[in-house]
Amino acid sequence: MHAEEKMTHETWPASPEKATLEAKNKFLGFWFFLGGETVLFASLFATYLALKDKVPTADHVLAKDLFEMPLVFLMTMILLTSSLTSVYAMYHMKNFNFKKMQLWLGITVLLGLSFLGLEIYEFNHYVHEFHHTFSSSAFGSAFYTLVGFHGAHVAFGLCWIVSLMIRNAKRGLSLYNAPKFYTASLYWHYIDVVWVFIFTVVYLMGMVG
Amino acid sequence: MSTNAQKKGFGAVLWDYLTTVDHKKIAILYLIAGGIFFILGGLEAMIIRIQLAIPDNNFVSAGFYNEVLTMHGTTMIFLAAMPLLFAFMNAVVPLQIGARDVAFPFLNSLGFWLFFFGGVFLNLSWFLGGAPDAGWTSYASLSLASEGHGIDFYSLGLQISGFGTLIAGINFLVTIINMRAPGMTYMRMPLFTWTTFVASALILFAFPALTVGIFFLTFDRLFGSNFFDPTMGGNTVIWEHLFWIFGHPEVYILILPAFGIFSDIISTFSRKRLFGYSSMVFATVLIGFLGFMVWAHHMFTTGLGPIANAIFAVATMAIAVPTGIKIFNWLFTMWGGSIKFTTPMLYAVAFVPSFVMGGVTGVMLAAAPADYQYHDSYFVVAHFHYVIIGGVVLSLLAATHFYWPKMFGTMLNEFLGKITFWLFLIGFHLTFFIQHFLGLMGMPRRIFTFLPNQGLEIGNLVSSIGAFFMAVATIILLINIVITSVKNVKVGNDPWGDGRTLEWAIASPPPYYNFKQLPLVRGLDPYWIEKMEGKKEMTPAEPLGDIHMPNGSFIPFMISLGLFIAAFGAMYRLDYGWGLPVLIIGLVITFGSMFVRSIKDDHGYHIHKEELMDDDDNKGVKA
Amino acid sequence: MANQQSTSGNPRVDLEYRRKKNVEEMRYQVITFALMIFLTLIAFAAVGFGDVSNWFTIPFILLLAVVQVIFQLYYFMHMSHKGHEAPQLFLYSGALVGFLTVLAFMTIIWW
Amino acid sequence: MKRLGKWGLLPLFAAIALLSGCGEPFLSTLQPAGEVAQRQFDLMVLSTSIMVGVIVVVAIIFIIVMIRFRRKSENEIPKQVEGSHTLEIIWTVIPILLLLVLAVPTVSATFQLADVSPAEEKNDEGKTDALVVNVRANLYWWEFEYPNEEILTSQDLVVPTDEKVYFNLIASDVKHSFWIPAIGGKLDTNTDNVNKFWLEFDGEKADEVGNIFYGKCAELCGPSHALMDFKVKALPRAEFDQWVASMQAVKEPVQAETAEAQAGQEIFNNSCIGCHAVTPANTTPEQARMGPNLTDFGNRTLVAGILEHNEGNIKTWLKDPESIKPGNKMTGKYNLSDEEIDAVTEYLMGLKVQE
Ligand code: HEA
Ligand code: HEA
Ligand code: HEC
Ligand code: CUA
Ligand SMILES: [Cu+2]
Repeated sequence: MHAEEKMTHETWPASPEKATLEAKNKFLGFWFFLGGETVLFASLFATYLALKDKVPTADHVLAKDLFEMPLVFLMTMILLTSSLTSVYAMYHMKNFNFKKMQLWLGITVLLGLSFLGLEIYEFNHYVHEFHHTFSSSAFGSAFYTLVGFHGAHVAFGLCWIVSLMIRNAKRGLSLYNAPKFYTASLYWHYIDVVWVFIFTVVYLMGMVG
Repeated sequence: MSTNAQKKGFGAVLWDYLTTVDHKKIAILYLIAGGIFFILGGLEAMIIRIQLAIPDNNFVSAGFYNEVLTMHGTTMIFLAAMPLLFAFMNAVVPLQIGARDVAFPFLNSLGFWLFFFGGVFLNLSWFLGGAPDAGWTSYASLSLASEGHGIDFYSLGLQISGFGTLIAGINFLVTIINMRAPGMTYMRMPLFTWTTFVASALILFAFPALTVGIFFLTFDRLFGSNFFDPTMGGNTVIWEHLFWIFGHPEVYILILPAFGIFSDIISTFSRKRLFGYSSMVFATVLIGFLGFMVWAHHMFTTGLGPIANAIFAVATMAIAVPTGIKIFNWLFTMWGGSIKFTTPMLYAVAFVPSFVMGGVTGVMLAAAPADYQYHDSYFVVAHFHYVIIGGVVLSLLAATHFYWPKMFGTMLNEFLGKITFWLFLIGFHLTFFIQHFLGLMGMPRRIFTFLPNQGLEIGNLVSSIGAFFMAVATIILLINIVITSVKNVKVGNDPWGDGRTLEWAIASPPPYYNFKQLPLVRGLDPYWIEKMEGKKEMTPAEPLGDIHMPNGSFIPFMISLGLFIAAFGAMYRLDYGWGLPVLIIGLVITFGSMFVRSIKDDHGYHIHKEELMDDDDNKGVKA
Repeated sequence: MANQQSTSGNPRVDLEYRRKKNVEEMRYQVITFALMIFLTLIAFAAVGFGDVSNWFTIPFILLLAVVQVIFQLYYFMHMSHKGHEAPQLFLYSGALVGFLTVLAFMTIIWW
Repeated sequence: MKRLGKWGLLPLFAAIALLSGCGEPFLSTLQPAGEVAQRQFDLMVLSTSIMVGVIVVVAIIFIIVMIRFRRKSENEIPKQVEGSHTLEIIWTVIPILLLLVLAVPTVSATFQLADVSPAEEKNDEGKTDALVVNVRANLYWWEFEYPNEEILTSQDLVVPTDEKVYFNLIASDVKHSFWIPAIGGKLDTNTDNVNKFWLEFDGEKADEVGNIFYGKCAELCGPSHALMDFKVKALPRAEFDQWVASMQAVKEPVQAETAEAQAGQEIFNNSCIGCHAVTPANTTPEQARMGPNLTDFGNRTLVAGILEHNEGNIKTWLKDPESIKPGNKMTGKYNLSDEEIDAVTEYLMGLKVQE
């Protein structure tokens, strides 16, 4: 099967994300990349745990003074939902329904954006209310690095999905771009996976002390 | 796009190499760049040995010595040994598994250029205010205290080239999983392919830890974070852990491919299949696995406590078992074989006892309480040069001779090759054997000079003399290369006559599309099998058809260049106003190029059947 | 599962079959989602309302996180499908290395 | 080609050399002069013997192979052997056994050498019965504080022989590592935390080397890392107690006697006292202890850790410390004429708590 070929419902394969050799390679390579990312985030988590509440003087805020449950809960719900919406998008991709796929991807992007917005609000809040900054303590550095790395992944994921949507808006699905959509959605889920650990390890465990 | 056009002229060749995505050309790029860095690192080693030849020497100053020492270690590990291994992996592995190309030709080229620009960036430090001077391990308290921009060159340079390595690793993993020719099952893969596979997996899991560590270091120095600053709650031991979580697997990333190269050479020139093939594979995987659980043996004296030290000591010792399996399997591959002492085989043969000597001192180091004495002494220097030079460098020299005909279509001179071998080997043992004793006699490592009357004079002198032998050997190798290239006598598919694996079933150098028809693999050592049945070439596994080829691209160069520029901006941001704009411009170039890549369709092109039929096997790309 | 190429020669039948499979899979995914939300709620509740000791809460919410992530991986990221052997191997290896890192940082960096 | 095999035997000679001891006795790990070094040496001997055994086995097989299996004719095709389970098992099990032999003493010694409990047990006065020394490593000098005795000295560590001495180690600027090769393996001085271990100094061995052992910094710490040496004076307990008593007796800076020395003291009090204390009390805060304590400087074995202790060298040091120890923290912090240096030297030579 050539990647450029125009497809129909009938010719569209069951697993468009790995129908060509290039697609198979991309699929596998991307998973391996995620394996590496796991170590990357684990290192960041490990550092965060080692440096949690490590501040130079007693007047610095600690994790238990910092985090607020409602905001984190909202962010979590948004991100989890966006995971579902991107699954919907892939469902439509497999059914060769380009319009619906774009629609659900669009919703995913909106959810992602609102997550990012909340995160920016959150950081801003910490900086101005608590003087908890990247440079104020080792705790600050570790916190912003871990959560910020995740945030940067969200931002990158959004750019990626948006550019895919725009680039292919006129062209519809093909075996050339299906793997791209698929890997982008894998990436998006992976961001969600990381967030599950962030809200558990950073926020919830931070609140219990 | 004309596929067979043989371009001429220097500019055209240069452009060809700047944009190439062909694994064989990328291999040559790695070989050249890695070779240059090896000579650079070697020159730095010579400076070290000259300075230490006599006590109280002042050939170089203390500060400069630390720069030389740091750059020697960093260059050799990151910019010489690893890229040179990548050179041979690129040149050989796709052929060994009967693939058209690697899985991601574009990323392959990106990986190279990232490494290259990272390396160039690191070395520019010599001209821009001083090189890094905190050792290749760059322990945090010292690397934060170090003045000037040396350490910034280290952190940014390694970050860039580290991305390149990571990409190369993923590429090999996918290539080996997805691109094998029909019949090439996992348990029929040559050992070099297997070790490449495992080493790539180690890269995938080890480099992220380095990425994170270096990120912290960069940000502590340039962007005001406090990861390693104890007065702000930070902790320098974090750096030590992250560095060694990467660093220990790194040494296996170096040695495993070397093991693979030797496995292939030994079985080739013994004319015997590898003894205990499946246990060799198993041992490789086990070494890779255990390699992640032992990092703290570099930190026995950090004060981790007896429990941690005891656990890591025992875990470390365990690695001797799979390595021993390999050693004995090599010996028994030769046992009952028909050994021909070609230059590559000489290296392989010399490797076995040399590496065992280095390996067993490793196990001695693993005995934690004894390591309190060895640590940071010349005993450790002796250990790791024994394993690295006795293992990795010998394998690189062996592979240079072994695969030269496959990469360039012409044989290196055997006589000169043997001279290189003997000089290098004698020099190597002369230099490093005595260092064990220097260490035991109380000589710490990383000292720019030593005082007289402490019993260290003779040992150091002997060691320095040995280094000159290695330098002469290297120079003879270079002469050999020049002579050979000038003569340029072409050779056939299987110039050694004893080739066993698929790469010897194809022209030297192979045509740019590799196998015209994918070969059918019928067992371990497929080419040997066919030869034993009296055939000259492989049975094809498919009818002749169009071949899909990737387009060349200049984008990898641009992505890497952008990061290179951005690194300058990041570094000088605090000193000069132009820093920040340059940082941004660099990032724009990088991300812009990535964006172009992702929106511009690149479907490659096809070589048509007819063209292939005209193309006789000898007409490959000119190297 | 949905990834399997059906052997039936007729593309129409094949298509129907695949559609059905896809719908079925979607149902699993919605269930997964519901479960994830549920687990998240429990985790937040355990921290928000529980007067339970940390010795219980922390392992408990970590366990919930792990379960939730496994759902994500297996259903949302299709790791349950065949053809994911290599991804599984590499993801778990990464997780193992990551786990060792975290363990080390929590035990031998205590000062 | 036969020569190849001989390398295998080199370590055997090495082992012999090792057992007979080599290197200078005040510096070499091969001539242990204390319990810790002795245990480590024993472990080294054990592991070396195992390793030499391994190398010999490999070498023997290797030599046989090299001799017997060279290619005799271009046409010979050897039998293609797949492997052998028996052999595989042998060379898996035997190394495991050898490693167990090594692992057991390794683990036991690891715990034994890390046992610092006597240094944690405080008596009624809030002090320890065991002798404790707090070591503070600085770019490029060492400070030794005796918390129980409430005194402090620099560069020359003074310890009693034949008893366990407990060390608390920390660094004030960058990481260093505290190593007295003949006495026992090293421990890093971190910037983040205090590391603890113990050493024991053998009286007889100390006697043989004139009671002086050499110590080194074993972690790269900057340009003068190579020169960050120190000396250990290992004295019998009685002499050690005397030294402590005479140190404790110095409450005020000792008054210089000769006229020139008095002039020197004057200058010293103006230019140097900010960094160098000349009283041994450990009450000054750490941040204020910027240079080595000079109370007992007249009795030092070396100047700045590396130069022989004589007037000429003190003058050279004071004139241009940078030429002696690049990157040291004293360079450029004062301005003295040659005459002033002579006077200060005279004064410094007189700084002795004991004759
Ligand atoms: C290619 C690189 C390479 C390789 C392969 C190895 C292999 C090993 N290394 Fe080495 N090592 C380094 C490169 C390498 N090392 C470097 C660069 C450093 C210093 C870094 C720095 O500080 O700058 C270092 C430092 C280092 C240390 C820290 C020392 C210190 O700083 O205090 C330790 C401690 O345990 C160690 C142990 C080992 C062990 C146990 C092996 C084992 O894998 C060896 C196994 C092999 C054998 C044992 C031989 C064959 C086996 C048999 C014949 C079977 C029978 C054997 C027995 C029963 C013993 N190494
Ligand atoms: C791949 C890794 C590798 C390799 C190959 C080498 C190769 C060599 N190394 Fe080193 N080395 C390290 C990795 C390596 N090293 C590391 C990681 C460290 C630790 C650094 C640290 O502590 O931070 C180290 C440290 C180190 C030290 C300890 C320094 C100290 O602690 O103070 C010494 C001292 O003898 C040394 C020597 C040598 C020598 C003599 C060689 C020789 O084998 C080199 C041989 C090569 C040549 C001699 C080529 C020279 C070529 C020419 C001269 C030809 C010139 C011709 C033209 C220009 C046309 N190395
Ligand atoms: C900024 C602080 C500073 C000042 C001022 C200073 N020194 Fe020093 N001095 C040091 C440091 C730090 C060292 C240790 C140098 C080293 O070994 O790296 C040292 C070492 C010495 C030593 C060697 C000590 C030994 O134990 O071997 C002598 C002697 C000495 N200083 C004398 C003086 C005199 C005399 C003056 C004044 C004229 C002076 N110093 C001024 C910081 C200072
Ligand atoms: Cu202090 Cu080296
Ligand atoms: Cu290691």
